[in-house]
Amino acid sequence: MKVLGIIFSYSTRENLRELTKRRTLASLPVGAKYRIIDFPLSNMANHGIHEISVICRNNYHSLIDHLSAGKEWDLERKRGGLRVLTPYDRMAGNEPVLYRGMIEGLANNMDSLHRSRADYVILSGTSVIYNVDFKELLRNHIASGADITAVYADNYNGSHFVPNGSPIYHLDDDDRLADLTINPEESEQPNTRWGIDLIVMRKYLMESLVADAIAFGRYDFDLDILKRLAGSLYIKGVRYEGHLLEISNVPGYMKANMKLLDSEFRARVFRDPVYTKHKDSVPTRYFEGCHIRNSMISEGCRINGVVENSLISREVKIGRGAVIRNSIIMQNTEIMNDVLLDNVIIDKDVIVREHRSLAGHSTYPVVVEKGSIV
Amino acid sequence: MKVLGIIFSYSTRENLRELTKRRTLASLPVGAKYRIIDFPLSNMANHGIHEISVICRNNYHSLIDHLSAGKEWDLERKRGGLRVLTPYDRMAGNEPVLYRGMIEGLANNMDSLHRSRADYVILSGTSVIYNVDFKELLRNHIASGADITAVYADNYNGSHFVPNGSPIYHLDDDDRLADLTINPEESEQPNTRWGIDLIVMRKYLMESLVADAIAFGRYDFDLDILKRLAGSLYIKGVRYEGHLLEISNVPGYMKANMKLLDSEFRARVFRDPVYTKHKDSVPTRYFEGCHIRNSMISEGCRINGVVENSLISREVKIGRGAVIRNSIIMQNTEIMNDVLLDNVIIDKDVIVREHRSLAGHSTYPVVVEKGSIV
Amino acid sequence: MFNQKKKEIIAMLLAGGQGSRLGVLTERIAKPAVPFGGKYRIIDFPLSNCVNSNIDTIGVLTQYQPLELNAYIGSGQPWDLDRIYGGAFILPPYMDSEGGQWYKGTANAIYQNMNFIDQYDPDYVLILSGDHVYKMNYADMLEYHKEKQADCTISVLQVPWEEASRFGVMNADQEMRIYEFEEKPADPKSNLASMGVYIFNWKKLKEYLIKDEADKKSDNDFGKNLIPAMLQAGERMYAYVYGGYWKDVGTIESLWQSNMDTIDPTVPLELDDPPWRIYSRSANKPPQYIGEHAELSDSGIADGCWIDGKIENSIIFSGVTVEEGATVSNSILMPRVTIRANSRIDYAIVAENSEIGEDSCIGWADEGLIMGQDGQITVVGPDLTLGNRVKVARGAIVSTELKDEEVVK
Amino acid sequence: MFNQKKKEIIAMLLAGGQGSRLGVLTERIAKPAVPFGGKYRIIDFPLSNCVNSNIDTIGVLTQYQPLELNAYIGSGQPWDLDRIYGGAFILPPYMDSEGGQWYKGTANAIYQNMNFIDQYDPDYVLILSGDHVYKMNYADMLEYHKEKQADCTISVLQVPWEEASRFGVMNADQEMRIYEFEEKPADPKSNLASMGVYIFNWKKLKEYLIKDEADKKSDNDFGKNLIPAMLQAGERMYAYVYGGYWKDVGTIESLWQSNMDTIDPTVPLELDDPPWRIYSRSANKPPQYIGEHAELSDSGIADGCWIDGKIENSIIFSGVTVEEGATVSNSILMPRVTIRANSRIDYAIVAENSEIGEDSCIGWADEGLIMGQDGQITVVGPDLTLGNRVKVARGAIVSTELKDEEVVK
Repeated sequence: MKVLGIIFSYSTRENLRELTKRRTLASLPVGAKYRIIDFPLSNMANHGIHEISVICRNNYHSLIDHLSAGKEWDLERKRGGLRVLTPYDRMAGNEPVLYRGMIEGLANNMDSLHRSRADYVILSGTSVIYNVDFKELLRNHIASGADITAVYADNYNGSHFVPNGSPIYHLDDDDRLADLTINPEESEQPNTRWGIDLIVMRKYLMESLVADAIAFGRYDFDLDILKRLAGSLYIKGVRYEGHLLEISNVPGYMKANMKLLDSEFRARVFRDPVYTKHKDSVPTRYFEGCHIRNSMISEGCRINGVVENSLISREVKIGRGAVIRNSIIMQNTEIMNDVLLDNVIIDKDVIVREHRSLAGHSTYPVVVEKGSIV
Repeated sequence: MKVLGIIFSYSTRENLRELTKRRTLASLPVGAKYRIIDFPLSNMANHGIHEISVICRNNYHSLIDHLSAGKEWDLERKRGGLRVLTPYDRMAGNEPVLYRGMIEGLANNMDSLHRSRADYVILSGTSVIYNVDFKELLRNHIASGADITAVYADNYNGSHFVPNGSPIYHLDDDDRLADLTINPEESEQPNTRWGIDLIVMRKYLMESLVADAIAFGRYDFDLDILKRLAGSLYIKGVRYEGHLLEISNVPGYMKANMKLLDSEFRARVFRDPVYTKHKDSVPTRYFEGCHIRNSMISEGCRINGVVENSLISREVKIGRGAVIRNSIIMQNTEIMNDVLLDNVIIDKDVIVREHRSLAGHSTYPVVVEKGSIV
Repeated sequence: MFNQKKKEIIAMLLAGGQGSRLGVLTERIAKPAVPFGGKYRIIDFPLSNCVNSNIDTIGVLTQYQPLELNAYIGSGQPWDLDRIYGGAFILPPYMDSEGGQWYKGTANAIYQNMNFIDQYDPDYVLILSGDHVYKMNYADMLEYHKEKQADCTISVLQVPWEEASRFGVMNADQEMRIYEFEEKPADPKSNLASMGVYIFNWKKLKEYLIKDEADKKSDNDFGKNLIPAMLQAGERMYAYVYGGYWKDVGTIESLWQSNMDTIDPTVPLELDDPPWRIYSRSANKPPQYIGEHAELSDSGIADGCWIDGKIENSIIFSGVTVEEGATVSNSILMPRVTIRANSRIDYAIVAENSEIGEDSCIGWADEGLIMGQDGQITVVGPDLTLGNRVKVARGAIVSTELKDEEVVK
Repeated sequence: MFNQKKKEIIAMLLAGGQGSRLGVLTERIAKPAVPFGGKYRIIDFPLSNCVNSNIDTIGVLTQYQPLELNAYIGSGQPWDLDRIYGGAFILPPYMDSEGGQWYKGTANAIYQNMNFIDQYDPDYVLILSGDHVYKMNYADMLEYHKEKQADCTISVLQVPWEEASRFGVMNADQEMRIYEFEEKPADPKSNLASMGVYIFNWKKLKEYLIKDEADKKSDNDFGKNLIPAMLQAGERMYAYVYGGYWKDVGTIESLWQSNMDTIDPTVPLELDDPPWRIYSRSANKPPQYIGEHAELSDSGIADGCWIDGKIENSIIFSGVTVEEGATVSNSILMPRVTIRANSRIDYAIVAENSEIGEDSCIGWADEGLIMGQDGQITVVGPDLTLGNRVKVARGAIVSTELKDEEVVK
């Protein structure tokens, strides 16, 4: 049974401030070494999905650079493999048109998707990181006889948090979708089933649903396909049981990264290998006087100072006397001597000069834009 | 001496009608098997330039698919290699902005170009196919002490034809550029030196020239850099001695392809290997009753009919009784029984049904759009 | 070693054979590297069968003249076998702390590479040979193997009864369980001939490999020793009947015939078969050019050729030149062969890089005999230059250069 | 073979050595595959030196336990050696129509692969060894070789006079032309020790390889036979003085020392050197996690580690676990080693996949002696499980599993 994975590199509901100003959500660094797209790509590749299309909308420059031909995910293949689908020119009169939802992204790339010989498609967003056994998901989909399987969570790593803008699934007693509403604001809502942007169906069904929707100017997958057709199609809700990371705003991004410091949680996330682009960094050097506690640190760093409850990406330098707490430092950044950082997110290629001090709060972390000098 | 090759995948002066409606010039099929970009890429790779950036403007979907990571050109490398540079979002108010000239294409990608450790850059367009010894070109550039070397032709495979829109170089007795004008119309002009979009200079000079030009809103490399600075910089004109193919309109495209049927000319074009994307086609099958004369034919075809003075791409089927003369048939097209074609360009994935007949003229070939059914 | 993960099945491809009956064609290359079908080599068939059957881990056992074969396989990329975990691996003989030994027989070659196999912890091992031309879905055979709960499944071909005595014959009951194996029996009891394609349960095979190795009298060969030993011990061994095209290209005649089969529409060896592509390493040549004087019929021609002569019922590999007035019929021209003007090539194989001068005749026959009718094929070895007006008789083998007007009978 | 094109220089890397003085560390792998420096293997140094010196074609001659080494090199991609024309090639011993032979000596190994070299028609051949740790620009050496119009250039190191008698010593005139070579001379005339890095004019080398092979008394070794023969014949042979870090990691002590050198800022073996990167095949592990109780100083730690103990002046390879209360000092923990709670490791090398139980002591010394002061290194072999409360004395070699409370002296 051949499956085509389709990953949307963008989200229409994210607000990540400076972090996605010059990059699409899928190429946002996460977990001290990875980019978000590494997780769905590796997850698919680990479960035998070797034909994957990544649909790009805008700002995909860094994503193309990161993915290249997909060698690191073992997706550089002659048969199937990775395809990065950039938009054709889309202009309405004089205005550039960005895809408004998943449907437009699919419609714009239908030529390429059509060429695939897959029987089924699995659609995935990028704002939720999960780890699914796709083989079992597909088996269940086929066994259930459903037209569409839509995966939901009702338990976000133990809490009842529901992200803003998520589709809320209202299921009948047979787990069949009866209605769908959009969550108006981020909040704790016990027993609410929210979709994690993970959909399974036959490829030809997707092709005809997209063609129909586009003919009527409809573009939102949740409202214009799932909700509208809940009555006429058998759309089955399937509960996701594993761990989740949800990234659609800056505090959520911080929380998701910090969650990885939990060793038990981390072990589950990395149970199967997560692939990313190689760098030929040296082992990280720890010097006399450094003090590290409860942190994730990548290779190529040179660390002299104090690091606590933080994630440090590759090739970061931390000077003597520097103290970094509850922070995320991205690749190739230099923190000079005696700097103090608390609840800060520092993007790539930043220099923080001696004795500078930055502090945010977990509900509003300070973000330092890529390439800045502080 | 490290060199960065920069290839512009688009041309601002082409008019190729349906042929470039959905693809950028660089991915236009040519020579029964290749796409235009194969020639500059192979030419560079064959002469030791292993770091190449391809600047895309729009409709680069098929180009990304064709190039992927550059494996076929031996440019999938950790150190250097191929980079395909797609535009960042560029909007002026509500309007999408396409690069107006080479300068804007360079400026939009300056981050990436800046990271290269090359000492020199070689800029190349795609509307002229040439075969240059880049090592020698660079040696001459350095030896001459010129700031910029600009390569011109004054003899287009033996004729004095000058393409419409070409920059005409006016050189002084020391081959130094004195002035530059734009050729107003395609015509025979003896002793006219026209630039073939092939420029050599130090990388830092390019970076500062581009930064200056952009600051003043200038975008045309020929007029805003070469012409404007002819007095203050030493811009040396170097004559190109080899064979040329110039592709900026449909009759020119036809002529360039037909030129490859000349065995002596073809031998020069393919003296060094020209790489392209592999297909696993079988050897071409010729059946009883076929009759082939003076044609270039790629693998994977099944040929029953008559083919004369034509170029037939991969996986083309030609039925019994079909007669194809002076035509270009692109990949995966099917010509059914008893079809008559003369002076026709048939794009990919076309079906021409039994007994149809199409005829153009060499000055106005008929073009059949990709995917049509005739 | 990197990313330990289990594979259900891996393939071991025996590619070490010298193929001495192919004479000059295998003097400098192993038999699986012999060019075939206009743009392939023989090993492309088992390799492509594997990837098309979703087997992505293949150990290629080489020993004889492996340089060209190893370079041809390279990273495995042309067959989509450049996998991070798995892919194509060349397995030459090697030394360990007790010294080294060459592969003594087919079973010993696998025995020496048990560590390689164990890395993937496979349930099943598929044993293949590198010198057969066929298209076969090993996944179907594996299904059958599992259904039968077999310890070993042997792929067999129903051959004409009169030919059965030339093969290793499997005698099986109604359930296709094998109860006897006879190598080239004078009086065959069955017409099920072994194709040399085996699926074993890896645990069982390992056990017998170790036993076989301990037996100093054994030739360490699957057919001669290991299969009979398993039969004798009463293991569950089943025959799997394969119904498609299969040819052992072990002789000049069978190599020629099998090549011709690729352009014969009545033979079920269609290479133009997108769901079951045969992959190969491409020669990267420009398209073929067909000149003013060419006449072509019933032939397959690869890229990079320059054809201005007459080609009839022939296979022309890449980079071949055939000049005006030359005629090539019923022949195979391997890569980069040149046929000068007005020469005639009939029922011949001309090996890589050789050049035939003007006005020559390869496959020349006495008057009164129609060329090639008695099935004899003329062979010109690789890298040879033959002069003008040379005559080489039908069935002759040319392995040295020939001067102008030389005659070989 | 595909795309014939000349190369000015290609490298031949002798990677067949057993490295018997490394004991348990090279029982199942060849010496060039021994892990080094926290994420490398020894062979990464000559391979990276080649690509950094713009040499993109390397024949790797393997013979002893090549499985892991071959898989490690694979397509050559981690070193940017997956080239269409050129790249990294594994060259094992093979059979031709006259039978096969193992590599008898270093010169014979090259002799048997002359066809491989001739494919690239090189002017120069660089001969390298797979068991030295150093960063060297071979392009500079080639420049020197051309300037001197040499037939052979030998890279030499100035060693302290008192150590010269342990090396092969080159006696050269003022122009650095070598007039004599002495293997481990009792009374050295020079302190220029051969590093085993040679550039030859290929034509000249080929000539001497053929002569050497014909000499039945020869050991077919570069140092013992070929170099002396060339000197005797008066060929132009020059010494090229290399001034950087170089270490033959042939013994446990030198392997330990050379590893420690990578984290000693006073030793010129900086690995964090972007213009001269040492490339390696990545283990693809998540970032290292440093727990609540860790104390780290003067150490290098690779990805995939889980560290909750104390690490001091040590090299920790990827995937290592060090539990709370454990102390690792002056030691090398190879990939995927586990050190359980409250154990102490001092002046030790623990090889891949081994596990040390709780409350154990590796590198234990008699009272009154400070651990490791006499330069003795304790070694725990690969894939071993040692129990709790085990004691292994300083300098001991552990090659079998140990039960709880066992003591090894």
